[in-house]
Amino acid sequence: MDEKEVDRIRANEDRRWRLVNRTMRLHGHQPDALIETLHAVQESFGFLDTDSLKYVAESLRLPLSVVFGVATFYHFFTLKPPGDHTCVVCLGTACYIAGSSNILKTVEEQTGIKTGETTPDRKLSLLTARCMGSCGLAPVVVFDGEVHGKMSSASVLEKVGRLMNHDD
Amino acid sequence: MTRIRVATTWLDGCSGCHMSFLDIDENIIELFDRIDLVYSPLVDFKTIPENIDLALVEGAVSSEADREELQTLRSRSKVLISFGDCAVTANVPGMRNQFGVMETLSRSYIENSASGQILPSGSVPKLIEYCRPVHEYVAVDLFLPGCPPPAGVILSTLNDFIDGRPPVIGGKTHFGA
Amino acid sequence: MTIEELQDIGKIEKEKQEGFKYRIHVCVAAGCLSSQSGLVKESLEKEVARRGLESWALVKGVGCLGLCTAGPMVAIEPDGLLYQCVSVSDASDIVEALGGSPVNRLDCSAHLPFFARQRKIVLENCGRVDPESIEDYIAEGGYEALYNALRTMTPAGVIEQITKSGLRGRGGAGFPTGLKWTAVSKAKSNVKFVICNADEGDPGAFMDRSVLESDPHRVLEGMAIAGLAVGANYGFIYVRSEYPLAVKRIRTAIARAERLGVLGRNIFNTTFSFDVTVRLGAGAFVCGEETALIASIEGRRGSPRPRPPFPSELGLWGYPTLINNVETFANVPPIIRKGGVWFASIGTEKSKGTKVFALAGRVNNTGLIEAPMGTTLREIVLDIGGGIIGDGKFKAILTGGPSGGCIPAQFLDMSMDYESLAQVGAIMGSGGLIVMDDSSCMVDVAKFFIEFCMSESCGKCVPCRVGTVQIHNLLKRITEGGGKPSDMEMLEELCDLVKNTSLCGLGQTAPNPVLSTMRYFTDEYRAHIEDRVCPAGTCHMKPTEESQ
Amino acid sequence: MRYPAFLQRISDRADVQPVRTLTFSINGQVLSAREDETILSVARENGISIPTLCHMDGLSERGACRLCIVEIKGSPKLSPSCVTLPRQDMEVTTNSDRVKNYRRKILELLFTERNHICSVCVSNGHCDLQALTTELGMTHVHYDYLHTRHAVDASHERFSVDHNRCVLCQRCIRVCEEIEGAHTWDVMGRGYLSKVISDLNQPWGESSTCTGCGKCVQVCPTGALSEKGKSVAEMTKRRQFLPYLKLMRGDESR
Repeated sequence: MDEKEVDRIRANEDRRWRLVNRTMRLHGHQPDALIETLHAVQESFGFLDTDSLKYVAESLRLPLSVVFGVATFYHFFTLKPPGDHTCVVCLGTACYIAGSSNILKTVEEQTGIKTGETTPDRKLSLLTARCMGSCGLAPVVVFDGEVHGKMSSASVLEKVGRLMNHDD
Repeated sequence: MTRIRVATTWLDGCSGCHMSFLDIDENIIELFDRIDLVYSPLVDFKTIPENIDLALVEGAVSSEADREELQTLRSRSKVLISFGDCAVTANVPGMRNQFGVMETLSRSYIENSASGQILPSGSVPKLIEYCRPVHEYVAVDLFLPGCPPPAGVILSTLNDFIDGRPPVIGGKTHFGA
Repeated sequence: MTIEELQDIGKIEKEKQEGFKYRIHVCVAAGCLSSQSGLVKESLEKEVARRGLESWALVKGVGCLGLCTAGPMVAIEPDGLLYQCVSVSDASDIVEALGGSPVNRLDCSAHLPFFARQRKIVLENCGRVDPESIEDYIAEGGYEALYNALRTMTPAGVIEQITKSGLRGRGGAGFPTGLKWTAVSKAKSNVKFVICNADEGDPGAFMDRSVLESDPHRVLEGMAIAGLAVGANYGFIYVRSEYPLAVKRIRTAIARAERLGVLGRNIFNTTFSFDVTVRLGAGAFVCGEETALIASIEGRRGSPRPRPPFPSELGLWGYPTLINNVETFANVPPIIRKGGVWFASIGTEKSKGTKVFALAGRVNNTGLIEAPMGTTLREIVLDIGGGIIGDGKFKAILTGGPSGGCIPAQFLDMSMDYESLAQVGAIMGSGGLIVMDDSSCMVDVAKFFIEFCMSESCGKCVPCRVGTVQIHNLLKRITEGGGKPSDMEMLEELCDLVKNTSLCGLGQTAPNPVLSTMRYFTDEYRAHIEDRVCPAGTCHMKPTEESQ
Repeated sequence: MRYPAFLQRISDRADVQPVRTLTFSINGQVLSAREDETILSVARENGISIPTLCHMDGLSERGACRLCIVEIKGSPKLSPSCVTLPRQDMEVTTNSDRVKNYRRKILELLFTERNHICSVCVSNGHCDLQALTTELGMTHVHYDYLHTRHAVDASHERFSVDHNRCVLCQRCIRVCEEIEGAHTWDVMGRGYLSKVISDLNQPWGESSTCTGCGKCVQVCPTGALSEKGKSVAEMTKRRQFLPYLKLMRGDESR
């Protein structure tokens, strides 16, 4: 990424870039701001694309490989654009004991996609989580950031169906 | 002196270990005064006999045929030596494991083939899913790594065995050449 | 600010609240929020307003009331009534019933033992104070401990109380907190740090989450006291990004505390300053390990490094650093307020105080509980937990998550303390308790945990990176009906290797669930391997082509 | 950015006492050492061999391969000698059956992880991993091979990287960062999915940061990094430059 490109993004008035730039500025563009900045990028754009990784590396004066290494170490970050809706099946212990792996299997069968994938029409991304801390409500499924407790395969499928038809 | 009954075989390998065996040169004359080669690709016996004292197995297990041969040999041998890297680690034949059988075969027989372009069938043993070292199927008494194990080590190991000494391999041969 | 001013804030808040004849407490912690308690609160407010009772009844959002399974929960003060599974449509009846007879259909008294058997220190404010109001916290005596520590005690005196209390790290290993604080206080450096580990990675645990969501100021106060004691002026709270509500509440709490002058520059007009910054985790269990956590705060990959040197000597950016977990810090203000001796009077000989547990799995009452150390497993599962769901039979309880062990029924009368748990091959861990009944296959559970550790391994050291994969493959094979008789021995060998040679705690404890299930449920393993049968009916046994 | 070697950081700190000397024993042999020397370096100075893989003189320590573990009397835990400092009267054992068995098993695990086929490797005969099998008496691998699939990247003009032979020791990453200062290499992912990458996981040949110095190739313990044009057993590595470079750069903290 050349300087011009960096300057262009830095001066970008886009609200999304402003959040990213603000995060870096608050941390004095120190290298330890990397994870916080990647959070900001993901919050703004939904995922981490190559250009934003380059821009962050340049701005925080970090090697490209370090930025990529960090971005792929933490499972919260994704390098792939998500679909319009997300469905996160919790596979924490309490949910697992309560049968969440079966829920996941049903959703995979129904949508034809595997964990970490997005449907071809880009409407739904299927993900798993390692515990949402809502174990009292196991099994838990998160639709578009909203936690739903005591789910069953049927209730999840119904919700997935509605999301994919966009009438929700 | 009773001559000990030795069997050798090569499963999925290149026969290089047997070649290395033959590289003991003139020592072979003295050695064969002390052993009977009762089964081997080097001699013309078609079936595996009973009461084998020592079996040398070269090559990895790649097919059902390999597996049967190995298991029969094991059941009829007192001592079995995993002979050379293919037997010990699956080595080069095992390099197909990361690709799977179909991908490996189609690469060789279809993509890179100028003519024919058909997969082998019938006349050759069917490959099993993974090519594995000998000890994953049968108990092994001694491992002789090396690609191939040097002739001297083969000779000294056999002599140790004949003389009833525990063979010492340490440092004399290693993986690779 | 003086102590009088602080107490005034509390007094005013208290009087304000007591001015209402009734206070309706609605749980707004994550568990109940996901059962729509936010809407319940809104409708209660509307209902109160519709009836023109605004000056008579107060609707207040509070932290976790504990019984997550029965959420949304609503408590009526001062009557001490508790309603469960409240929905929006119940609002009218609840307000109607104020001062009259309670709404019977929402009655929660069946769960009474759940509340009666607990003793709350860490959670004393949970379900009572509004987590977004610092005044409410102060009304309950909040920040007095910090004031006293600053004005009437020396740093050494603070550490002495912590040492006397016998408090041990609540993150899992149970290292004596006093010793840790002493080490950091003795380290020579002008710059030191305090880190609060809120990276609650154990799947099946939500203690830290609930504390942060319900009573964030308690944690801040504990951290500030720690900062004072060890000579640190900067604090970090490392929170999982999966806990957005906890992050929001702790951020709000920091801002309010700074504005009031009980955090930040010149706390209580003294020369002591203590700044707290929130840092977000990003989904890595290994970052619960202190050196990995430090690496993550520094913006790097969360790989642990060998210890020693310990963080108390060489921590964040190379400076001496104190790391304790949320619950440990939450215990600090009451210890300073009531004294180490008081705290030491609770619990067992070597495990003092109480422990917060997240009770989940196949029990009737799932939720957040706090019990004195030494409470028996039986009391926790059968009394507090209300027994097993349906006609299921208790089979085992899992403590310590992926680093812990499965405790079978024969140990139900065991006392829950650090030593007893270690004796049966489990650990206290951070406090996640998962109850299992006959429907759970122990081999499958072992596989679940090793799969977790395998994918959470940072990959730095060989035994953990490869060993966990090997263990997982063996268990996978066994649960698919392809187990070999030699597999048990191989499992033991691999577990021993990974346990003894891994670099950090993740690898060193990863084999625990496998080892403890093999120890107590050998027959179940045998059934899978020899008979190709899963007694619990969980595993789909399909003999593979290569199972010889 | 530099991630200082954590052991160096102690001596970077001005408020730490000057170095003292102490005596301790390795395998019953009483030795004297500076308190900031590692057990490994004292052992090697005294001709006591301890196997290592991720350690390399001139690079920071990682304590990750776990092959250099030793027993310390009174401690139930095994300690990596490359990052453990001796204390007065410490009794270290480097060659008990217990540690020897663990080392061999760890080495076996490494062999199961990727596809280490010595016989057809450029580094055959000059490979640290291969040499370790002899040193640790590993004649076969009694764990299952994992049969993982890895790519070969030959996009660089002069070098190539075969991830099948990588042991994730990170020597390449450290030499590139600490000596060359380019930090072209790092690790992506985690656990068994870890992989050494250049820049943003790009083909090496397209890396904008690689200077082409080849230091990574020289320090690689196996045939994972090699010079192009080298056939089986032809890849020998030169490493003498490392301590000198480190000295000349003024990085040597002592």
